[in-house]
Amino acid sequence: MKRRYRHLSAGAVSVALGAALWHVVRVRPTPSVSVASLVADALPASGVSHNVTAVLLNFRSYDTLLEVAVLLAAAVVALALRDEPSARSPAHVMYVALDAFVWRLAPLLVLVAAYLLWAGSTRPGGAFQAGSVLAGAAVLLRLSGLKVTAVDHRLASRGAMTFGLVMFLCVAIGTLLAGQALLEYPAKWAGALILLIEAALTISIGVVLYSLFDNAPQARVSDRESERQRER
Amino acid sequence: MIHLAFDGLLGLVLVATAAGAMFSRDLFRGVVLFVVFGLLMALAWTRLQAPDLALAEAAIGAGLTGALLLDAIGHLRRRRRSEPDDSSVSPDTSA
Amino acid sequence: MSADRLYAYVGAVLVALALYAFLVHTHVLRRLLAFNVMGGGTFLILVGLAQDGRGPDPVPQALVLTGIVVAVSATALAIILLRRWFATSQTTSLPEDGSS
Amino acid sequence: MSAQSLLPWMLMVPLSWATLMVLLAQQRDAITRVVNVVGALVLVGLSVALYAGVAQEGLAVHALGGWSAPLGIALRADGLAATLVVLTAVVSSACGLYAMTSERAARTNGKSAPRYFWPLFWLLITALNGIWLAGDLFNLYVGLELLGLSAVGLVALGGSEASLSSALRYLMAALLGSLAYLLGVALMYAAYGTLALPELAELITREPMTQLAIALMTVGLCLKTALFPLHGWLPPAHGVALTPVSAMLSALVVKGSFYILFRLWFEVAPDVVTPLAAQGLGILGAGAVLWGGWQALRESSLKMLVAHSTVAQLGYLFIFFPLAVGTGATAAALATQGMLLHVVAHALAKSAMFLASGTLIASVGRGGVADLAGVGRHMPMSLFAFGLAGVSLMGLPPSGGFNAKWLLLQSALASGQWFWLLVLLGGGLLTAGYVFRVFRESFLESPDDAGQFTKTPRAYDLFALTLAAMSVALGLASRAPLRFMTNGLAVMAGVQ
Amino acid sequence: MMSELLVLLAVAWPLTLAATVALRRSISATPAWSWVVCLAPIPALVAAIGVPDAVSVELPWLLLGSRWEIDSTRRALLIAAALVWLLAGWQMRARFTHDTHRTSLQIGWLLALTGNFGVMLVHDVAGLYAFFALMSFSAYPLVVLSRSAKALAAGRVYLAMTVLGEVLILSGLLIASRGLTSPQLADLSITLGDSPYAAYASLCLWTGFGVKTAVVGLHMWLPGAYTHAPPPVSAVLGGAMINAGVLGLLVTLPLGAMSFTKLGTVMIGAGLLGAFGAAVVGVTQRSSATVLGYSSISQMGLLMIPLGAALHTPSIAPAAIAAITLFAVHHGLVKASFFLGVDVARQSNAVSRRLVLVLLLLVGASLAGAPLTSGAAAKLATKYALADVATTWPWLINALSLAAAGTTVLVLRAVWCLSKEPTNPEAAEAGVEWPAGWLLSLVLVLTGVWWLPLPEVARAWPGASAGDAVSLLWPIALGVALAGAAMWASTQRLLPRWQVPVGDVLAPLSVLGSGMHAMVLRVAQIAESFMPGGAAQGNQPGSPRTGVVIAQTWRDIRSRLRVDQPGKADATLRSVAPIVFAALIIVVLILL
Amino acid sequence: MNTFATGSGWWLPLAVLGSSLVPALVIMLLSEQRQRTRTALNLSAALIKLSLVAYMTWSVARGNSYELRFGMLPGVDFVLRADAMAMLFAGLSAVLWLFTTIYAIGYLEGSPNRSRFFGFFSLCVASTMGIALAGNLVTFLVFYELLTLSTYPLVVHRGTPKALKAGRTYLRYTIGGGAVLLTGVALLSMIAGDVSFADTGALVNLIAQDSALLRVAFWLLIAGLGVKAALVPLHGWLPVAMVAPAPVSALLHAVAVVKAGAFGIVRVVYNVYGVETAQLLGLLFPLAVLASTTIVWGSMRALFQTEIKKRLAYSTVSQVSYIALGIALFGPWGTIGGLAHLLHQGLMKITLFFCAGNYAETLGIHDIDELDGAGRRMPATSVAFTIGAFGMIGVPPLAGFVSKWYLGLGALEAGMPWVLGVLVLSSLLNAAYFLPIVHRLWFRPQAGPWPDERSFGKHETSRWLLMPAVATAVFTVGAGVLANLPYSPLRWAMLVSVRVYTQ
Repeated sequence: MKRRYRHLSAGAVSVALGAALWHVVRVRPTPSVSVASLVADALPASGVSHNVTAVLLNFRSYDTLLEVAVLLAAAVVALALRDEPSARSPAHVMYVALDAFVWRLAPLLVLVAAYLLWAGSTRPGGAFQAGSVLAGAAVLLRLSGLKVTAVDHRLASRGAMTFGLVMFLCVAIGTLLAGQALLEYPAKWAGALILLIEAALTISIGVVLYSLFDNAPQARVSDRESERQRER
Repeated sequence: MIHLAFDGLLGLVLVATAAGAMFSRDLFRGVVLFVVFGLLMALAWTRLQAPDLALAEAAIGAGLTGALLLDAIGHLRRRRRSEPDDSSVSPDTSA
Repeated sequence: MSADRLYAYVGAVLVALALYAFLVHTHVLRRLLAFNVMGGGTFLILVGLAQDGRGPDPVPQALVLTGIVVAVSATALAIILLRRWFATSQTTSLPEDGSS
Repeated sequence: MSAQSLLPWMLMVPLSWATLMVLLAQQRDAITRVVNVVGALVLVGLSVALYAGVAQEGLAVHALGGWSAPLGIALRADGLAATLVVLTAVVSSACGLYAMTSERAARTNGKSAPRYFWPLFWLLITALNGIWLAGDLFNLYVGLELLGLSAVGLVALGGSEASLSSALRYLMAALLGSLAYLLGVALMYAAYGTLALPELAELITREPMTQLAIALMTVGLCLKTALFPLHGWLPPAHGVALTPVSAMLSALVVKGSFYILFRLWFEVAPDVVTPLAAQGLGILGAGAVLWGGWQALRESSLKMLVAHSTVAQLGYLFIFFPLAVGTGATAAALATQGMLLHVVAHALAKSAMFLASGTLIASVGRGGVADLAGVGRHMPMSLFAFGLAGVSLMGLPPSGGFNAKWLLLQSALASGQWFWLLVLLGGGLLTAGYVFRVFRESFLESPDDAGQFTKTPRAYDLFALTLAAMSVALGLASRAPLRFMTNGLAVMAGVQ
Repeated sequence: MMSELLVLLAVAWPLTLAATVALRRSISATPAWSWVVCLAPIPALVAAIGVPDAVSVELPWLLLGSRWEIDSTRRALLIAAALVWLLAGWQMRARFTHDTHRTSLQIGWLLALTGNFGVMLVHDVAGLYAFFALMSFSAYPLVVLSRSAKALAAGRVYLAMTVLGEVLILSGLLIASRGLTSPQLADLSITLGDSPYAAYASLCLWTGFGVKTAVVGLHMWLPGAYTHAPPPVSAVLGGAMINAGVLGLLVTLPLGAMSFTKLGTVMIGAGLLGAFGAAVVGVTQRSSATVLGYSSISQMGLLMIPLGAALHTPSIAPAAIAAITLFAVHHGLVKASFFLGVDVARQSNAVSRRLVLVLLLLVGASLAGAPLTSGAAAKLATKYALADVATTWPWLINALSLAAAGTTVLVLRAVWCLSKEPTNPEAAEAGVEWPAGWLLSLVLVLTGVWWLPLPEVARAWPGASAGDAVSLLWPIALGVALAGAAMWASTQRLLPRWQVPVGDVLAPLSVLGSGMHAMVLRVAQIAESFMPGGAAQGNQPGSPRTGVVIAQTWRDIRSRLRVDQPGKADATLRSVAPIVFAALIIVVLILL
Repeated sequence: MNTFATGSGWWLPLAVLGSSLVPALVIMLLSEQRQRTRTALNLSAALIKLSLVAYMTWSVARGNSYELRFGMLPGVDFVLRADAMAMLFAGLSAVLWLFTTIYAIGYLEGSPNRSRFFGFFSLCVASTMGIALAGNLVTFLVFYELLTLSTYPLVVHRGTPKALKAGRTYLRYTIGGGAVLLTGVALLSMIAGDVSFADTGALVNLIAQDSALLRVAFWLLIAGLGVKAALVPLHGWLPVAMVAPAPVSALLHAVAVVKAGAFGIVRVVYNVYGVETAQLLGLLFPLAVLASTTIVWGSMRALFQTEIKKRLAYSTVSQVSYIALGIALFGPWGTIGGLAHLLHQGLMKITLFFCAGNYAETLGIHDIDELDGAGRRMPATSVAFTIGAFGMIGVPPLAGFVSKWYLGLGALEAGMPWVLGVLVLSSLLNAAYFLPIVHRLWFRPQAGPWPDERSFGKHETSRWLLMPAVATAVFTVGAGVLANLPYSPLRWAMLVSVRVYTQ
């Protein structure tokens, strides 16, 4: 009874939302302001030639900064909830068959990541894509049972996780100290600074995304044994 | 025109995979469908002339999220006792 | 109808569908799936509607990129919490308390 | 430094400290402590400087990256934002110092304190300041997410099983809320092609898309503000978290989303929102006041009681809407003043109350209200702080809470909406009910005497008392802060 | 200066003595101190005799502003009062030293005395009221000196009626002072003149002071109090304090200023009723003190007649005032002497008792108004004063004469009872102390009328006609005859041995009041059950439902109307309740 | 409107407030063992306050007034002002506080939680002072509520379930009343703005347009104030609150709480509405009826109580309404009576409570029928009690008589002679419930051993306990006997009454 009620009300809400969205998509007004053209106008001064990257790391770099902070928040929580070493089960082997494939794929992925990072300033690609590819490579390695360095409480891990943010902050504070607005790059240095930030971010994003995977809590050994007994 | 047909088809498939991902009885299948959904989204982004998003979606949305979910599923499924199905109503977020 | 608007429609459908899923499911992973689908739908609406009839717009694309990263962070965080929670409670749904 | 150039520092400082704290996480206690204290001092100092600057110069705008909106993002600080920045600095400093004290106490008792508390703590402040100062809808979204994730993380740090489920529940709500908000942002961008608040405010017109966008954002933000009946996630989250975290969550975090809602309704889209919708929000607020109060009255755990109280107190904030939308200029102005004062007073009082509750629980060793018997004799100061905070929450004079309620009452009278008067008064009575319930238990002289109470650091009481005293002192001098806060708000335009 | 000091000292001296006892209780046991207490009225006496009329002491800081002064009426009454106090004190000396409750006795004595003198000195409203209250309340310890159950019961009634009297006086004074800017008594009748409430004020004042002067209907306290108090106390009650009431009436009622025909008539009626009724009830009594008490009621009834007449016909006021003063002084001295005699008799052995009885008959003769006594002077003065109203009530003077027959019977009855009363064995064995006080009082009673500073009419005797003498004598003769007949009848057992309960109307009132008490209690309970938080505060555990309470109430009242049995509730309260009830009725009557 | 009023001596009201506020905070921080410090602090604070108040009273009598004003809320000022009316109450509180403090020091000797007790005790007095000196309704409300809060810990001080239950009842009433009062004040503020107390009222101009609302506001205010003033049917908390320690009862009944309510009614009628406005609006007559009902009802209930303190409590219910009654009697005499009674009742009732406390502390007596013969054992206490009781009955020359006298005159002047009947009835009832106690004290033999006797050597009880009782008894006598001296309560009430009528 209650369940049906729940489904009904959820359905009603969803249908209403869907219909409303459908309606407004249908009757959408045309905006008077076009930021796209503003971006196009300002692109030359941004230090990069790819507009999305320009928006991400120059025009709206503040968003990106906060976004990196969001990522860091998740990573920190993951780290905080990481199992104690004693409670961690050894890396489990699930997809053994992938092993050989992955072993060859991983270096390739690193290369792809480097390319993406570098390409970001002129064409599609950038720190996020590159970082996630990096992380993906690490995850693949991990899934295939290979030992990848754990992203744990060591300073190195934490350093790697925060590296991008530190860089970003350094640039940001540097601009402030230089008497500019926040993240207002000097015209000459804009491209270089963006690349610097992106490079650092790539590493950090890769590490962080991987850490989110790596730090997911594992079953406790004792739990698992009791589980087995229960299954029998 | 052909583009629009393709777009329409892609839209339909997107909706279908999404529905499958969310409503399939088997969670594992749902996650796999979600990965497919992510890849189709990447395709959609290219159709929307957003290659950056396509890349990101493929790598993050489909790849990483998929991996996370799959790992979690493996973890949970191995440990699952009696999965409380949806009949146990939990109001959680009060939504 | 432009492709952009079409994808916006798709987004609307996805959002509605995902909302329903989010509301009716109690399994946290299913909810996360719904969340991600909803996110996808939202992004489609954002980009689709913004670009509809005006060509590619880097701003919404950048926004979506940020959104994707945020979504993955949130998803990862949720999964971590879920796994921790599961380790102690052995359930994948949230407990019912009398408070709501 | 001028206010304008101070603005980015309000973000850079906490963010830097967050990063620093990640790096310092495994360091010795003393270093962490020194760094944190310095951080708190810097933060408070800068906040006050910003306040002074805004007071002197008026609205401060900082175009980030040198790109002015709508291309870039701007940070904006008017009186309200500056006040909230100071509030954040003060409350979070007190909570931080409390946390530091409790960490130290835990260490000396051989227990471990939660790791990675400090990065999340500073990230939370970053997010809060980001929200107060934001001038861009999407930026607000990112801020909301940062706020939500770091808050969820802090809740999860509680370490207990309940803290995990509460965190998860909180996260689910936060995600849904953010998505609803984001959907609204998407529609707004689609409709107006810009995300900058001032531009939007000028462009905005009443049409379906805008209305849907506002509705979606409102729903999302209400969910995040735990408006009844979407409040289910709040009590467990605020109830089980670490004491200073609970304090910050109840005092500041829920206000973040409410702040956005306020800006949205009264700065961005005053012509889009309807009195009917406002009445709806008001009714839900009334529901929150009564239901939250009732739940608090029945609650058996002390911190949960305080958490339910937050639900109820947030309800007052929503009663503001029907008083300010569609009513006369005077009523709206009064309501705005009342609401803003309530935001501040509640933040101070609730954080004090949580800190005091935490101290009491630490002393008793158990968290039940009924376990407090006899604590009155051993923890008079904590109880006093609790009481002072309670005064403000109950809306008894002299306190910020009273002044807020007074203004809301006046507004209800001025707009002829008697119904809200009853809610305001009824809510006050319920509050008195649960606050004094705690006192009743505490004053009970238990026959089995002493010994069972743990000694707690005296500094605990200092922080709680300071916050509570500020909340009460606000009652004696709220005219100046109010004038400052409301200066330049659109809703006040008819009056000032 | 000296005079002023004396006036103050008349009051201040006994007050100081009272304070001394209160602070140093040990002093009360010393014999020397008993002399000091006994002689406390001396300053007042000296002042009354020595201070000239014109002396006035202004004390603006006292109360609402006070003025003390002695005029002719006051002088007469003050002298009589001081003498009575002095002689009674003399008689009390042994008790002062040896009584178990000597401290409260001494304090009560001194304070009552203070109040009594104060009443006779002050000229302002608040002062009068204050001293009157002081006197009335302070007499309570004297009444209950023996602490016997009966004395305590009588004390309760006394107290309750005193309170009633106080509030009536307060109401009367308030109404009379309406709009009054000066607190002086002399101005009272002036403001009263244009007051719409003048009659109410007078009624209140009459009934208020009437409690003290035992106006019929308000007299129920008197017989009991006189009976159970030690006789010297009864002497001051009936000889001195009663006159404070008389003075109160004289100075507060607008005598001579206004005419209240209705009220005057009522007063005369009440006076006659008291005079004869008390005689009838009195003869059925068995204790000499009770009989004397009824005699006082009777005498005061007589006194009400000229008072009522003066209110009725303002023109006779001066003569009436003089007559009343004389009457009061006479009655005070005689009654005091009688009571002192009773005291002496009770402590005497059989032989000396006969002598005492004979002497008391002499006193009784004065009371009955035998020629050449003060009683005769008083009665004649009254008759002269009433001469002018004889046209309205031609029978009034005869009625007055007839009343003397009743008095005679009462006197004889009192002496008879006294002769039958058992002697106090211890006292009798010890032999009575030389009853100097009483003997002096005898002298005073028999000769005082010739030399005391009394109103001029007192000296009218030598010029009185033979008719007057006859009119004085026949009632006495009638009384003696009646008494003889009654005695004969009683020896033949022709008369029922029936006694009106002491305090007559008190008994039925008590039963009624007890019922009222129960009802009030229940009503209160019912009402409380409707009050918010009522259940939390009631005495009884739980708050019964209204219907149940009402049913209980009815049962309760019925059972109480049948038997007045002491319940669990505070006994004191219960016995006060009937009086409260009586008071309520009176108040309601007044307000109507 | 915004800044500090800088008239000379603006700091005086603040100093009066501070003289108990600061000690309150300091005492609360003192450790339990620092008894000497605490006592010294308490007494010196009381004396400082007394001298400050005395100076101000003297100065106010000469026509000065002190005011402190600053903006508290938009449209609302925080105003402390020492006018004649304020000094009436402030003077009472200052005098009685001294005695109560002394008494409390003796009473609580050796009991736990003294720091808390004295802390809140001082806070309570600070609130009372605030109530006295409040210069407008909102400021009044501030301190009125503060009083509720600071008395609660005192009521539940003993920490027994019974005390806590009483505390709960107390709160239910007072917080509820506070809410109603708040509504009233808010409503009035909406009609009339920030209403400062003025000698002859502030609302006369509004009668024409807003009379209905003004009436509603008036009754809301009275209902809110009536809770503390224990007007029937809002009096239920008072007898229950008797579980508190004796000095607290004394404070509740004589100085702080009930007086705050009564004083509030005074302020509302005279200084907010203005007595003539109130009369025009027809508000006084119902108020008189209400007060009369309370007077009779309280006395009736007192009659049936068997516990000393409960009887006294109901007596308070009755007696405090004399104040309201006096106010409701239009005309200067009624005003004088009511205001004088504000002071007189305080003196008398505090004496009675001190004595009740003495009996309880020295002999363990709580019930009336245990009092038999206590007069011999504790003569000084009993004399004080007797004086208090007779004063309450209204027997001259004690204080109660003076107020009753003026009330009676006022009733006649106001054309309400039935009030005289109420006074008479009440006096009778007062006598009926007080005289039996007095009788038991003095005229009954001791029935058996005292329930719980403590010995104090050759003294009847501790000097700390005895001294205040005797002192207030002396004041009770003095206020009556010397009623006509300058600075007597009566004369001060006259001074005030001159100012509240326009002609």
